Amino acid sequence: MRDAVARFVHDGDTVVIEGFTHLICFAAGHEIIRQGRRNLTLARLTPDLIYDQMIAAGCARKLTFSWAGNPGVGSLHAFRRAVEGKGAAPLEIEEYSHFGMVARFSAGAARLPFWPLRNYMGTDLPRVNPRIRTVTCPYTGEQLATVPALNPEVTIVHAQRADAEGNTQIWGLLGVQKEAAFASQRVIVVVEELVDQSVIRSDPNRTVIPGMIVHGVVVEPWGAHPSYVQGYYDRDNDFYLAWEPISRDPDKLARYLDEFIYAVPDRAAYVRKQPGLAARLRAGERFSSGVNYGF
Amino acid sequence: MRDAVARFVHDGDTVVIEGFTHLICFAAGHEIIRQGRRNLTLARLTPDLIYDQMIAAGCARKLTFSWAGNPGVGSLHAFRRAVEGKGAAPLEIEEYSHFGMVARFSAGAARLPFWPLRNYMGTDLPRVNPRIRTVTCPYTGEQLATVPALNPEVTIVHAQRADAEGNTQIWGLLGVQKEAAFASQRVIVVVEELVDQSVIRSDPNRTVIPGMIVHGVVVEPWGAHPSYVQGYYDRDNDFYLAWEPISRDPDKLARYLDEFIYAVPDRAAYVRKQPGLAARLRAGERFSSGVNYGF
Amino acid sequence: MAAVAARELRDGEVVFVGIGLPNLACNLARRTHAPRLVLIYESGAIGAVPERLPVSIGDPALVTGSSMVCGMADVFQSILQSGRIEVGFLGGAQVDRYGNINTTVVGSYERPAVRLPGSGGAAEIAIHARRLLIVSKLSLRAFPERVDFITSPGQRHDGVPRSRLGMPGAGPVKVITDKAILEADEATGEMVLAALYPRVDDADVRREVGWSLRRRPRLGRVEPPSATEVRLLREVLDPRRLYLKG
Amino acid sequence: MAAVAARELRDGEVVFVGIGLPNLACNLARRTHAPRLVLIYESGAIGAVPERLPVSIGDPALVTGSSMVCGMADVFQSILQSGRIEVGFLGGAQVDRYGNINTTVVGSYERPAVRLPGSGGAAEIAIHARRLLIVSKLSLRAFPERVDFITSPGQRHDGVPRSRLGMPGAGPVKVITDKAILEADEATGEMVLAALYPRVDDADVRREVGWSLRRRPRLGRVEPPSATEVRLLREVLDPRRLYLKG
Repeated sequence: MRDAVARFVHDGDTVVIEGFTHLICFAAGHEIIRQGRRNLTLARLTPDLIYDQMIAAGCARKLTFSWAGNPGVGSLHAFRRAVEGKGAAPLEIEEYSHFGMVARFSAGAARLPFWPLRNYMGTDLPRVNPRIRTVTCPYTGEQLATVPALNPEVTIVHAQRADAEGNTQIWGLLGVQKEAAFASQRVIVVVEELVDQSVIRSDPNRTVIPGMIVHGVVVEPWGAHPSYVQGYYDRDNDFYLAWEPISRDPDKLARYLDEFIYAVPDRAAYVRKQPGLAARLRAGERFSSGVNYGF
Repeated sequence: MRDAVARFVHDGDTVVIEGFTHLICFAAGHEIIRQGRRNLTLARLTPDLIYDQMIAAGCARKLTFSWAGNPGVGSLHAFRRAVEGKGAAPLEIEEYSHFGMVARFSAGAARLPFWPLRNYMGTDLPRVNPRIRTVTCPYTGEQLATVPALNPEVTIVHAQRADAEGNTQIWGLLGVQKEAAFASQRVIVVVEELVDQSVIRSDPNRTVIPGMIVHGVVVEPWGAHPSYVQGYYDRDNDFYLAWEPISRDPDKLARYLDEFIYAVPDRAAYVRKQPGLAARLRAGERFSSGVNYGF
Repeated sequence: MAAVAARELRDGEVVFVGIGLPNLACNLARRTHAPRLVLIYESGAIGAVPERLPVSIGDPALVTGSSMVCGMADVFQSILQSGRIEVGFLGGAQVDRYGNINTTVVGSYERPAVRLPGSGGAAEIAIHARRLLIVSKLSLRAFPERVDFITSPGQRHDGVPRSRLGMPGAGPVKVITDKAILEADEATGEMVLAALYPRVDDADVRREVGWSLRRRPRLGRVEPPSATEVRLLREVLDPRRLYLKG
Repeated sequence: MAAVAARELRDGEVVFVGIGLPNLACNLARRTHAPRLVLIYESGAIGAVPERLPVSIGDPALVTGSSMVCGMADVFQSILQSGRIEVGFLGGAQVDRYGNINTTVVGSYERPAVRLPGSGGAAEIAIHARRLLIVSKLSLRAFPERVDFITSPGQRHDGVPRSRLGMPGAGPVKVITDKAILEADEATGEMVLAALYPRVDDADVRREVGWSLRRRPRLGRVEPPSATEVRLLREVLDPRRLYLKG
């Protein structure tokens, strides 16, 4: 992870660490914080705790997003302090709805400059975000909303498994992992398990990201904690609850960053610091059966 | 199949039987021929033998397509006779490229009136098809090509398996089965096997079409022959070769329709007429292994 | 509110489920009068049958045993935008006279007094769901005459009806609160008082609404939760009281 | 032609593979100098390792053991349109002076003398592949000065260079025939004679080309297939001679 971040994530980049609740790569976010990246434009649908931590650590100049909360719990307080003018540094924001963000990644993946969608009429979002525009349909004459393509410099995708060439398989919630990866100039895949290519090739319909668009593969077990990986470990809902008082208090938040990010060299050390994780969160077994690819 | 076609396919409809080489539902095409449907607009990327047969049988008024040949073999002669003015009846055509047809189904599935794509500059296609138009990007000012949405009255999708509610799983080549189904007003799913919903629910990422958009589920083993079904039976390449001389000669073609379509009541009888099929084409075994959906 | 909201769902309908109370309401309906309800979560789980109460809209329990999982591009384009969602559920920090919802900011957008999470999928759900149910506790702060920011559009925007703005869905048809049910008036688009909970009167509701609330000529009575509804909610669906307070 | 075409491929490249000779050429390259070639078929198979010679572009042997299978919307949007295909291969009933290809009609579009299959994916491959190789047997009928219909665009259209028309790819850089290799001239966009097969001279080629063919100042010599190439093609890749004639 250290080498991948050093090589592919640069100051000033637009960085995407995607994953909708599922497969959020905290390991990558922590390493970016440790390496002290600055002036990043962070983009994802739900900033979640990971971007709250990166904002608190001073990595971000700008945030592009569609829902900034701690799901089912409350606020992202580092984000709120920055936006409400109470933080250490200003934070520029560019705001869409989920559909808008999904469409921006879809346009980016297809290398089209925009994506049309039927949306935003009657809302105040286009008033505060001039990048939400309209286009006239050449068949019906009706006006449709548009959003511009999002083509980040680097996207980091967490996944269950990949082979050495980066052919990556995901099951469970897919979010916009595929679109974000295809939209990006550089792609880092972080996996729970590196597998032989025969595993991938035995079930090619399970592959979501092809190796040809992947620049680096990092093996990092528990790399998504406190987010989760279907079939590997459950979401650490207790930690999401615990984040509320931590993030509410800038001092507590600074101590959290010190203890769990700056003071640990890597993910393995982070996991060792929390010895109960496996016992508490390791996934149960609900195996699917195989299908026949013969002919 | 008889009931599904009687109920959901009407004279004058736009009908889509999709499947790219894989999963082409000949059983449905034959039943439509048997029930004597007329004035259909047939749409698919590759008309293949199935639409050649339906054109020969007089079902079609119009064909919308992007590649009309017998892959690796030669021509679709009933189609050619109609277009070259040598057939029994005229056939209107509306022609795109594969990307254009895929984009038409994508627009239809999203219920947008058009889809933008970077294509067709320097080709003669827009000259002969005025429905290929352009739109100006509201961000860059550049012109992009557009195609109009395709929203057929009925789409028929062949698949490996579904449950009684129509939740449908496909592996191997996916073509535009998903987009065509979502674009359609009515959807008939034809499967090799009806399975209990527990089979579908044990591997939900394998589901391509949700039951909520399906109007009828038909169980029809060998329903795609001479096309193929990954994991069930191989493509009958000998029949595709044999089609060349049959389709070249209108009398031979009429005799084929008589013998294999009009004279058989259903797909089971069609299969019984060709006793060697299973021995010749039954798929070998190349099972994938399962993945863990536990948490 | 969960039990009242559940009764608005008809068997076999396709529902876009939000987290919290809407999720409780949908799972209650599925276990009482609407066993064939199709639950769709914006995270991509279709036909979910969660074995535990999901804490978030992306909970792994929504995936295991569901009938389909798809990417979010499919959810928003091919399922929501295509008009296949029959019922949407939204809450909101503010709900106004025309059912416009604010989940973005209290105060001005540029210098907010309180920065809220934003739209998520709410804007498009309010635009596309064939009908929308709003669930929100009644208070003067939550029901102003005009919201500070329109995140999700209601029946009218600056006096223009939603159909004239090109919105496909019918918009908010009901607002389910903890004291009353409001309904959209067909002629004016205003949210009007339609039914009262037991032991609540007209004035109790008016006191917590920031506009001059009109009422249906005849008010309905909201039935209290049945013993079955209470048991399912407290013992089966939310035994740890994550969403049920009191 | 298959062996000559194979030599144009570099190890590790991403190739959009058509059926027939291009497929033979790609699989030959994979077994000789380019083991890391990534074969992508428009049907959605990525990293295919076919165990038998595929008869069609949708053959099941392309799926079994491949590294990914995706839908055709992904193939055309996220892989081809996004500029990730390094080499495309096309054949054609007619190829003209500027490398424009016709696979649509002989004669007029409205009343064709011969109706051909049409574009399939050819138009977009010619527009987006970073470079395009054309494979076609030489004959006066197949190489007219101007094609009857432009299915897939070459270097110029009505005198306008392709870059000015907004096409991202470099277009046809070589035409591989059974007697010679033509190349696109950088300045004029014309296909010019670049190399000859053994025992073929300048005049043999000119006789079968419908325009006044220019030539490079110095012509290359096409090496005949090596013993290994011949053995692989005849014994391993196409033992039933589906695509190799003579």
